[in-house]
Amino acid sequence: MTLSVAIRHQLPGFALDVRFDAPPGVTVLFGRSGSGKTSIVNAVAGLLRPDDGRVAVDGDVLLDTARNVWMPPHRRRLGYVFQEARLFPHMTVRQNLLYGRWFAPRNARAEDPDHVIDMLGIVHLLGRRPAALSGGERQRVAIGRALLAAPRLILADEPLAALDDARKSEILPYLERLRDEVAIPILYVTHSAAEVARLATSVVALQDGRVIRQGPAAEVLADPGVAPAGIRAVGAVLTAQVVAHHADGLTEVRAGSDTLFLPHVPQTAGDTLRIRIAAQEVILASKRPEGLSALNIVEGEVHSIRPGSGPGALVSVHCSGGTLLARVTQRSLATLGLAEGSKCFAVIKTVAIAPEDIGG
Amino acid sequence: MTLSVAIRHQLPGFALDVRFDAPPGVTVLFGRSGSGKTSIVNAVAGLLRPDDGRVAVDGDVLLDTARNVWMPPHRRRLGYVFQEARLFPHMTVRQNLLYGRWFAPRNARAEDPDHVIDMLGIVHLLGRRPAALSGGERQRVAIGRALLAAPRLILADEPLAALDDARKSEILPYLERLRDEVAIPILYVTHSAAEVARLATSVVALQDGRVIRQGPAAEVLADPGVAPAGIRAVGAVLTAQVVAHHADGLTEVRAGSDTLFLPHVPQTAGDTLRIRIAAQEVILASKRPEGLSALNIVEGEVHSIRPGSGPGALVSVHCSGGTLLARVTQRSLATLGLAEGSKCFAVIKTVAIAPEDIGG
Amino acid sequence: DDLTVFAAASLRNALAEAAASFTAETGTNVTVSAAGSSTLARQIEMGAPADVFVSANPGWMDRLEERGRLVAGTRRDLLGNRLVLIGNGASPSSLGPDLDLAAALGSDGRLAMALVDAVPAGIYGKAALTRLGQWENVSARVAQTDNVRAALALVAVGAAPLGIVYATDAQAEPRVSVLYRFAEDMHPPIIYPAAAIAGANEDRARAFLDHLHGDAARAVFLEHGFAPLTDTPDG
Amino acid sequence: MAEIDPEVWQAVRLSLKVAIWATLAALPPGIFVAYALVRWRFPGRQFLNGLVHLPLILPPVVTGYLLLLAFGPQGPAGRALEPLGIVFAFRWTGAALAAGVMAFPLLVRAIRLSLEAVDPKLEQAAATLGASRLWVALTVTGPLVLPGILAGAVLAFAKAMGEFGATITFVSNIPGETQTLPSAIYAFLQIPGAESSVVLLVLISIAIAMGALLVSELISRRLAAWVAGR
Amino acid sequence: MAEIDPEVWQAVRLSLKVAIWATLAALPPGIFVAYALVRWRFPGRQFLNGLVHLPLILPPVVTGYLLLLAFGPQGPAGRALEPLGIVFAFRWTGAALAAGVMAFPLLVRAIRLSLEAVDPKLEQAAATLGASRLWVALTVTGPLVLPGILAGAVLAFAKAMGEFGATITFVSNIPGETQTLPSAIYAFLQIPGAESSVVLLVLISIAIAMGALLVSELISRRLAAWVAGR
Ligand SMILES: Nc1ncnc2c1ncn2[C@@H]1O[C@H](COP(=O)(O)OP(=O)(O)OP(=O)(O)O)[C@@H](O)[C@H]1O
Ligand SMILES: Nc1ncnc2c1ncn2[C@@H]1O[C@H](COP(=O)(O)OP(=O)(O)OP(=O)(O)O)[C@@H](O)[C@H]1O
Ligand code: MOO
Ligand SMILES: [Mg+2]
Ligand SMILES: [Mg+2]
Repeated sequence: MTLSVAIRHQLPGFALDVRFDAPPGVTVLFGRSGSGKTSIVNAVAGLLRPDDGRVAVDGDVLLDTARNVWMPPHRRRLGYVFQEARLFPHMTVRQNLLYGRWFAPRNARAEDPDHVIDMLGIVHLLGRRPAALSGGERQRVAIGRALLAAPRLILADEPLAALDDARKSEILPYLERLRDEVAIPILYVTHSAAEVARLATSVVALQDGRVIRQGPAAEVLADPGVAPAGIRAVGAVLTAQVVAHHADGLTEVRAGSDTLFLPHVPQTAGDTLRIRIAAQEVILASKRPEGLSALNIVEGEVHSIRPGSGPGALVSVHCSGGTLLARVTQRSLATLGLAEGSKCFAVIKTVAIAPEDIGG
Repeated sequence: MTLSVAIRHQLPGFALDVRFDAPPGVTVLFGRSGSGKTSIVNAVAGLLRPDDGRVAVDGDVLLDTARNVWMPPHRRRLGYVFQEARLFPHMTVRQNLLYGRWFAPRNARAEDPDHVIDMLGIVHLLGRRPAALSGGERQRVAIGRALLAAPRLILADEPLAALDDARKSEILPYLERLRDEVAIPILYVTHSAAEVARLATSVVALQDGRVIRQGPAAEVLADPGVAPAGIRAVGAVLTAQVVAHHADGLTEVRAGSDTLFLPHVPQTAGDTLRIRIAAQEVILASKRPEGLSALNIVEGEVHSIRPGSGPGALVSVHCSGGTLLARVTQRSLATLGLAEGSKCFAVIKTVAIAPEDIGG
Repeated sequence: DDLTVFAAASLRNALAEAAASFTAETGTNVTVSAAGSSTLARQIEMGAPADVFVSANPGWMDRLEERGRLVAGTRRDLLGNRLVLIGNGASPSSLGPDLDLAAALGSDGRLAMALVDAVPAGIYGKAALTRLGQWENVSARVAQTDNVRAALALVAVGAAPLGIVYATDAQAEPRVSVLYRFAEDMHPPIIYPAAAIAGANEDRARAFLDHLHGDAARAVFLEHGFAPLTDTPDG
Repeated sequence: MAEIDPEVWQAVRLSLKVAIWATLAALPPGIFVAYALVRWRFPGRQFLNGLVHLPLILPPVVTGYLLLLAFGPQGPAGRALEPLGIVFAFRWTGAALAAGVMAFPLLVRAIRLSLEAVDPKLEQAAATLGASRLWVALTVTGPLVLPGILAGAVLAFAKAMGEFGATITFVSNIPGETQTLPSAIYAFLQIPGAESSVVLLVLISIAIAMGALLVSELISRRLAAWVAGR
Repeated sequence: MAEIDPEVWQAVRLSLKVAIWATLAALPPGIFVAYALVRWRFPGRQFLNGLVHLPLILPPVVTGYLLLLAFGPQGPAGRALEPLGIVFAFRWTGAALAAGVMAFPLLVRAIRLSLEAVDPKLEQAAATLGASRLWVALTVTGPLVLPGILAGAVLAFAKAMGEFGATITFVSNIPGETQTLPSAIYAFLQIPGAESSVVLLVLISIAIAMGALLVSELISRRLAAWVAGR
């Protein structure tokens, strides 16, 4: 299923004008505060009626101002995790969670409530009212409520912003599973580069109500021109295959002809992984380094060097498993004598590949 | 000024029992969702009346249940940035921002509104009502409102959670300035290790309503036992002095007898910096590596090795500028033959030291 | 089966007693609905299930008669009443026929009366005062109430020094004293006519009317201060 | 104190019956009209709003008279309903109708105020979860306006207990059928020497209404806490 | 249609004056009492609540009679206020007092409902910014309950325009001083054949009240939008 969105809407002091397609998987809306992310999500949900536009899920038209089509929100069958939880204050957590199920079609593919409740760590809260929850607890219930509505489209507006890292890393695999097992589009707003890298199938970068860049996650993230992401978000996504799990807790994967070691991942041998390697975590060397604690050393060729406005430069390195990005100082490049076409080695720390940067 | 907090409070299903002192500077409350952070902040603000406890700012007792002292919130003179913005819906952004000034004592040290508005990037929003703001915009106005109330104590509950990195890095230096220039305690709730490292003077780590660790930031962050922080938050904080700014955009600093290069920092030569170096971003080598793009190579001695539950181990390395932490795989340690007492070299990428990890 | 009597509010208790003796005699239950005559008349006009109507003034009965709601030949004047000037303790003990009401009211006293153009007691009072040549002097000082009992209350609680009410009202209120009894010829006769209403129970209604004109009922009315009239049925 | 007339107890029972039925019967249309006034934009909205307020603006006697004209045995509504077995004229049902009509504006206003305070964001959230407008109204809006409905019902009950002018004008003052407490009080007020009965009836009125108020306050506190989830 | 008597215009002017003053004068105590009932816990709270509702529960005539007992020339309040130059008996001020008292429960309920809907979190936020309870009430709570105050004022005005029983019992019917529209209407209703005058006066009443309603709806819509910041 593909979600296609084309919206034009004028607010006093803000104009939204976007057009993009969200393929199955997670499409991340990325952009600075006030760039129009929530507005887009609201338009898809039917909570904002744009001046002009068309929103469709495959053949199913949710909105088409030209043909005067507008499907009311309750028939769109979405799971919307709002930026502010919006729980029903008069219902218990359990009632909130199960609310959407009343209205879901009988035959809809539904998540297992127990499983979702468990994953979100809210089992002890089921009997409480939202007023007696902490900020993060509220947000988790909101996520659960949306997931359990058996939606055919998930909209999530910074769903994990209020959560701690540990909680995030319990929820992220679940979202990945949703993305991969269920071919429904997920429109996901986040400021976190790690979430983008880990979840995004495609990325739509916004600025002042306009799309400045869109495309598959790997491409967009490798583009240093995507200013709103912030320099730290730049990184490459390698696709790799699990080779084996080792006794010392490392997983061996193969990306092209290169072997990499990662902290243990749950996937089994043969599975395909997406690994985000942030540009700033790659060290380049002119000759194969020895005696280093970094286990992953990949040979490649410098493809391009883009000097930044500061002391750094972004170097893209073609290696057998794909293209890696490395941010190094211009001073180092000069010292090492690296230029386009140079042969080089990229050093990647195993532990620098965070669990949230590896996705199934 | 020091804030001292001792609170015991029972909620159905949750018991809060904490005691800590917050010295001038930023005290970060750190802990998983639902661990009691907001409850503590509310008790300090006077919005939660604990069953038992004492809260004092230096000699000024805000609460003392033993002596039946309770100062009403409006006389506590706090700037509270709430987890949910809580802007006044019937006032414009400008009126919201200036609300606290009406009540501030004439002689109170007040921030300059124009400066704060500028820093928060909300000048174009001044005439709007909160209902016409995006989530992040709302949060920024809430920060401004608290800052402009001329408070003698700042309480900030995840103030930057809804903001993008770029916006964060505009606000963080401002908070640092506040921390350093004005000797008021700031109680700061965050899940972000980067914010902790950058801002925290001291850290109070919470779990299930209890303090599990508290102390100066450098100490607590270097403690791998601080589970709630998540493994990725572990890192060491080095104190260094600015030596010079180089033409290529790098700043040279000295930590003990070691020289490090950082991306340009605004401080001038002679100033003292705090640099957080995340353990996972340090590579260890058994002999001085050569031909690497990493500019910073520091000699040291392995002080301790703590194997983790996974494939990694946390190695603390004494070097002349302080203690560094490195997370490496146990496999690498074996390969390199590193053990307690070994001499080693720590490799730190210049660009891996993010702007938000360097604070004045 | 039963009989419903619509009666001017001030007759409620007296009629209830008279009805009790009727019930004792005939076994017919009587229900008395007491309200303002105008209200009751309009309701009867609109088809209220009344069998007998006792009005506090002839005007409303006339109207029902015009509209053919009465059983022809049953209308009879049942009771009379007297109009009196009352005061409370603070008022002069009595006034002669040459009374000067304006002076008696003092500088800012009010004369309590029922609505002088709408409610019978007020209409009679205004007529009497006009006859006595006093109306011009006091018309601006009159506090008009929606019914005569409210005028009585104004005097009783001392809000107004003087008032004009029925003798029956004055008799029941210990806090007021009668200062002057208006001669009966100073105003149109105060008459409470009674009649049977066209409908299902005409025979029983006639019987009840006869009962009201009978001796037992007369005694009851006298006891309550009314003056039973001894007219013969008209027509 | 005067001996308590059986008629007094009859009036008490009748008043309670009338007030309870008036309140209950006014609730559904009151909720509907309040909802329509707040949530729908339709031609005649202002007219409906005015109509609802009419019983407040007009002297009660006029309202009663208009009811008599419409629902009396000769009135168009009265004649239309009679074949259906629905008769208001000079019945306790008519007293309830009069009380309900008089209480209606109070009920509608209270519900309107509560409705206007419901956060539309919660209703939106329910809609995205698949709830149709009706379901949103039943499961979200409804429970959230319950305190307003209760407040309106209390006002309506109190008003219905105290209603006099419209009732006596519309259905007269027939003991056991339409003689409510206020009508009885009025009747006693007209009778020379019946003051003690008036005092008794007034005290009974106050006692009943205060009891209802107290209960309603208790419920309302719980309800508010429940709705706010505290 | 009957020619329009100058007395009619007098009654119209007087009714307007009485209703406006009743509403204005009832507002401050209404706001205060609503605030006290919602926000304070004090002994006698339920008693105050009952007292406020009393005019609704009692037949208006009884309320008027009680006012007469208290504020009449011989009443304790009347005597106490007289030296201060405050006289209610037989004055338009008394009509306003009666109307205000009768409208009071409506006013208080409306404000209470709005007050209960104000998010205490906003008040807390104001307190942390240094606003004392009074300032919070003035700058946050107050503006947020404005729609409720307006709704209450509209109800009160409508009620004051229609009030009859208490007014005529307390201050009687003195043309030009206390003869309000409802009193005039009542008087005409007592006269056989005066229906056309009744119709005229009723139409005037309705016109005035509808005008006020319309204006209030407009203001209220703006106010609600303003308060919600939309
Ligand atoms: N009224 C209440 N009744 C019962 N438990 C409550 C109540 N309010 C809060 N709690 C519980 O108290 C605990 C602490 O809440 P608090 O809001 O302080 O958490 P927090 O650390 O701020 O979490 P978060 O990061 O999610 O905002 C939570 O487990 C919450 O469920
Ligand atoms: N009612 C309104 N009137 C005028 N401008 C509005 C209104 N609502 C939103 N805006 C503006 O529209 C822009 C987009 O808002 P939106 O909520 O979509 O931003 P966002 O990308 O979700 O931001 P954030 O990350 O801060 O939540 C913002 O600049 C906001 O100020
Ligand atoms: O890390 Mo560098 O990349 O020292 O220049
Ligand atoms: Mg947003
Ligand atoms: Mg919290």
